[in-house]
Amino acid sequence: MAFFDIKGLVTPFTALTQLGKAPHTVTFPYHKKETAERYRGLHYNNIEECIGCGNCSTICMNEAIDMIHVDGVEGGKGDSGLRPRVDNGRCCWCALCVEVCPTGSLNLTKEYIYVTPDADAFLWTPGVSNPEGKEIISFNSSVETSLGMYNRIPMPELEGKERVKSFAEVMLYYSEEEAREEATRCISCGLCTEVCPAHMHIPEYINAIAKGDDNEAIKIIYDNNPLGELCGKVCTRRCEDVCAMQVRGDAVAIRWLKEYAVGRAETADIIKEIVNPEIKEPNGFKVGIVGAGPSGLTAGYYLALKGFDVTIYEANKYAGGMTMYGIPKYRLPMESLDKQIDYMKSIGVKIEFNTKVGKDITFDKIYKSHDAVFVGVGFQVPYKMGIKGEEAVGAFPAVNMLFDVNNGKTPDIGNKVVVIGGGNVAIDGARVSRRLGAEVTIMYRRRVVDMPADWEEIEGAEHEGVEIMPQTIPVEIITDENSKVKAIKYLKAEMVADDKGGRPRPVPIEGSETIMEVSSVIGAIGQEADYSFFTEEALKEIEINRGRMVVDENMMTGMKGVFAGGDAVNRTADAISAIADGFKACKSIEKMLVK
Amino acid sequence: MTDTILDKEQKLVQLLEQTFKKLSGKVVRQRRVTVSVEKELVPSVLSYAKSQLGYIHLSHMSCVDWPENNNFEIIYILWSPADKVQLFIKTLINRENPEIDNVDMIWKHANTYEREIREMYGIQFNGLVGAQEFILEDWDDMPPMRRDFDTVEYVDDNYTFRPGREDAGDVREEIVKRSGEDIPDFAKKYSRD
Amino acid sequence: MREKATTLYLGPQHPGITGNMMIKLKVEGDTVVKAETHVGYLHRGFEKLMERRNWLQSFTIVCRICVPEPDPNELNYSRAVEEIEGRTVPERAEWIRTMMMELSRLASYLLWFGGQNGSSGLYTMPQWSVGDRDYILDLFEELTGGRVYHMYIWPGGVRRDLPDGFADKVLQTMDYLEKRLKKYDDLMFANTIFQKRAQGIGWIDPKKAVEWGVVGPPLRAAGIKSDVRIDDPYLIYDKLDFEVPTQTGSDVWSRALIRRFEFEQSISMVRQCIEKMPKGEVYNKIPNPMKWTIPAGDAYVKAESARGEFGYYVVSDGSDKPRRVHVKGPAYVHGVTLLERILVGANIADVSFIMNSLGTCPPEIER
Amino acid sequence: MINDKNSKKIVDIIQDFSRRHSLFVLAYGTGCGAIEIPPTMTSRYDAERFGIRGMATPRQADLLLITGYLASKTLKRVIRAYEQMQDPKYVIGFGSCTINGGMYWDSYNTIKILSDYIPVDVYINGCMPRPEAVITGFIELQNLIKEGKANGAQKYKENLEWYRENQKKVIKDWKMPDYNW
Repeated sequence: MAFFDIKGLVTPFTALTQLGKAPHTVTFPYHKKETAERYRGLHYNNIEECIGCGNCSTICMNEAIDMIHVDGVEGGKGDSGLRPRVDNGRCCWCALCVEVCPTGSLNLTKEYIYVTPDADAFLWTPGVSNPEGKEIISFNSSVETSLGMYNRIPMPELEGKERVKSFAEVMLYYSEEEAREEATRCISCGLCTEVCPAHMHIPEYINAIAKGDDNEAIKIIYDNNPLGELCGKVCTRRCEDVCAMQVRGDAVAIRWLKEYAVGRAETADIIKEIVNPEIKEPNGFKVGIVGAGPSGLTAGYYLALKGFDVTIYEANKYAGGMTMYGIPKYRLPMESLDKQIDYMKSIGVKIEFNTKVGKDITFDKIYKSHDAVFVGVGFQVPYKMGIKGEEAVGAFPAVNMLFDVNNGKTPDIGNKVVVIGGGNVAIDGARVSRRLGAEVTIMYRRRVVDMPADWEEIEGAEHEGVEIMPQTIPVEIITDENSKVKAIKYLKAEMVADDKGGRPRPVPIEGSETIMEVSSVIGAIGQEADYSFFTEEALKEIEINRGRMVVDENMMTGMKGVFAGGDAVNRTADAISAIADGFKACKSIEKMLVK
Repeated sequence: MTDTILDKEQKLVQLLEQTFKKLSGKVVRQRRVTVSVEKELVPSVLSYAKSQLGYIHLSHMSCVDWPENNNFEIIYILWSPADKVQLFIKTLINRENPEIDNVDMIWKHANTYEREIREMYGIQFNGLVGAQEFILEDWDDMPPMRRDFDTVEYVDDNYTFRPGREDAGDVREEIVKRSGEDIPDFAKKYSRD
Repeated sequence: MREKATTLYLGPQHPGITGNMMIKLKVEGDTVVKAETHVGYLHRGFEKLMERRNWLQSFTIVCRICVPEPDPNELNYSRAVEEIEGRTVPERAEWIRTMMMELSRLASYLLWFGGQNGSSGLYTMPQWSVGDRDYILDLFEELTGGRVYHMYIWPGGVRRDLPDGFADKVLQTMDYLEKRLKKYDDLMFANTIFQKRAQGIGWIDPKKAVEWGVVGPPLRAAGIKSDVRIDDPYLIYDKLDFEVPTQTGSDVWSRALIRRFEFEQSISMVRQCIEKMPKGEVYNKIPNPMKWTIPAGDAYVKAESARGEFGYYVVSDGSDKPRRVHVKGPAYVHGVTLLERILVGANIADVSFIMNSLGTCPPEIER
Repeated sequence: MINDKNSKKIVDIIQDFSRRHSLFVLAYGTGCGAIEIPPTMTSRYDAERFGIRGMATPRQADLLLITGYLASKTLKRVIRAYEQMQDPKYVIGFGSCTINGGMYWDSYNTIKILSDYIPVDVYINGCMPRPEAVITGFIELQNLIKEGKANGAQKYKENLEWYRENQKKVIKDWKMPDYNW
């Protein structure tokens, strides 16, 4: 081998051949070598895209990232108003913060030189300290590469064809495994709790589910919502609209996880055993509640826990209010509600059924015999459609039909139904009609995207074969000689941008009149409350503004000791707001009477 | 995995169990066998494995602290170049007065491991030669690798951090402040830390 | 007449010492009669820190354990976690990992060439080899986003796929390095001065080598064909065509030759990886890292780093954080007991030379 | 010596010029950052262009690079080395760890704020800093020397008590002379 040669003394001198060659030196700072496309340099955060979820701060094991207030960032729904600040005296440029950023606003840039004699200058607010960083973003994350779990675990549900055959529940709900996996997706930022009217402890119970502590999850849910299962099935879940994951993917299925958790407790006894609430000694105060809807039940439950003597007066045979009578059973089965109400009874809530205030008992009597009264009457009286022929046989409001169907009756709707409206009630009416065997068309004035109903509901309706006719304005119901509905006349509409910047409004297209033969017309354009049960003296003190009772910040009406909540007070008209009202009223009543 | 593939692993377990009465072993997977022995037996099992079974290479030696069971687990990982099997020999020693026999006459480099474990866990190796101080210098606290040694507490006591970061907020607290939510104590352990 | 023994402290601040450690020498004349290594100057308590970090957070810290060669750390940690959890890795990721490992071996050898010659006074060699190593670091930067700390191999696969045109750049660099290797031969391996300097010193008794825990190039230089890549194949090494060179000298010179021949093998392996790499996914996504738990269990995984068997012993107790991560670097056995042994009888001037030949890397001794 | 103001200034200018173009770095790799020093010093980035090169002993070195974290055991040796260095002497803190603990912020064995123990003239941020950043740091130091602001050593002498107190908090067994210039 050449290695042991005498040549060995000569060959090293071949290094001299390098003499004439140009050096490969990077002559920094005169010439800068471009850094790589995915170089991990200083942070850049797009302040507008960032929602302040703080996930970057959580993943950082160096505790280099603080969430701070930044000038010009206010925060609001789905935005905590905080922005990350990196302590470069801690950062190790591992870019895990980039990998877990749910919005993709946090990135690393190609810039890396940060030299100064001042050690306190290493606090770096990405995006504020380096607005120019936007141009030199290098290490970023996409939905594919990010560690965020952007895809929701699909919810098993019945086939559209199967569904219309019966009132069986459509959603089959998560299995344990699916729920655990879905719960794992949550990054526990808590942005959702702000928009939840009841401010439920969402990250906490989801985390409990993820860890397999279902009972703890149930306990956390019952902390400020005694109707967890109801919410799990029919909540309008505004929380999911602001979920950090929905910025780039699907929101965490908060509602279904809640339904999973509370669904573990199969009977009222089990709920009681798990929640094991602390029931205080009776304090001698009596509270009367008008209406066993969500707000009344909630107020009743928490008041009972605090030792009040609670009686709820309910006009109908069952408790639950609109959730009992206005929501079809394929969404909220009777047993589920019964279970929750049985549980409430078991901790001492008394409910007087078939007792309509104003008829069976006067409001005055309730007011006088109780220390405080909570009014949670809700909206039951449907609005009139205000079109010709509305009084015809076969034209009726959706809530009435839902009430009948939920009471076990089968209304005669014929084989071709038109539902007017675009809210959840309209969809319910349509899907119930489908189950009764009719062809269904929904007429809505605006576009499908404008429909206030949940997208899942709309999708569900479409799967079941409901036809949706957007931008359609009904003008007249045509009747036959027996004043029975025969056809409906409607106009097509076009959307015109609103000058004042509001949402576009529909304007009828002239000459687009069409007539469609139908057997029934179901109106679902909203409801209002019935205040006839109030005595005149009460009405003098209780202010009613545009159909709603006016309450102060303690949920108290103008009449001392009379509190109100639910649909008859707030504008959002959903179960969770009613529950929140009930909870709040309970606290106020306690404050007024006990403290 | 069929049984034939695990032949040599099972044979090893059998052989060891026959030789040492108080030894239980199991085949974890292909090429990996774990046996548990009492600490008195460790030197004899190790030298038997080395001289008779061909496990001539000590890959690793480690210690795990299990305060909930009040013991330390010492692990010897042997490797046989002929069999190509990893043999884990595990033994438990009491946490109160931890001591175990030194094995550095079987493998010289066990000395390094034992000095480290002695320093980091406070386990005495009977007959171990070597300076008491190995990695740490003038250490006056509990051996740092024990689970009950809290490094953050130690850092807070002995070092300072640069000021200027006190204005940091917490997202959950910020939201709670704005919404007026009241998180019960039993739920707090599920909050993000 | 017997000369009086003097105590000589070599390090921790000494230009010839690789890394920050100290050797307390007892010398008679300029012959070492007793050596005692003192480590701990770089102890950061990684294993304690990892008990506080969750499974993903720990991944960013492991590469800091050995600075000249961070990739085996990332690989071993990831493989240990995968083994306990039972997570599979896409095939393409396995190929990319193998390529990373071989590139890192090349970078490490280049640094070693520089260090070995730097400690013997041949200063041209570090200028060349460390300068050339930078081209590999450029590749790393392109692929991972970092020059030194790549944080690229993580549980479940690798972080990103190869960027466009990366394969060509790798092949170009390999061609360049192959060309340069000839120059290194001229300057270093064929250099009579280096040969004379390296032959016969730092001798390890081949009969005792296994018992002393010797691994990697020093063990192969002692004539024992031992390499984790063939003994316990991991990644896709069983699909690659390569040889494990052995020597019989068991001295510094043999160790240098082993590295030189392995350098060629690694170049060829990187080329094979580029050629045969299948298409497909590179990452089997882990769940939300903050809620990621690993079932209880333990695993010892090992990989052949540029300096020998690199082992990770990882224990999970079923929670979201590791119970115990214990790292065994090759320098852990080489740098303490072995070094103390083979320095006896050496010349003072050869101490750092011998130390270098074992690839002593203090940060992985004390972690 | 020369008392005339103008000529003193010229001497200073010449002195500073020589100082900043012959920064000899003490070859002491105290932490991970040491791995980017060889590339900086060798052919690819070639810091010798700026008169920067390694020096074997503290007594001949002008510049102490603290390349990252310092274990408390190393701190003792670093102080020793720093105090042995002859004036003028400068310190560069290298990487996050020297500023606020870096990724070892919760480690029981590393110091968190380097400037509590020895004065630091320039910080280079990064984990670890690239050779370009290292060179930028050197240039920054040269500028500071030019402006006369690199007076860490002066500060150390003036506030020795304070530094000692901090040092002794970490170094439990202080077996060193009180000051070894």
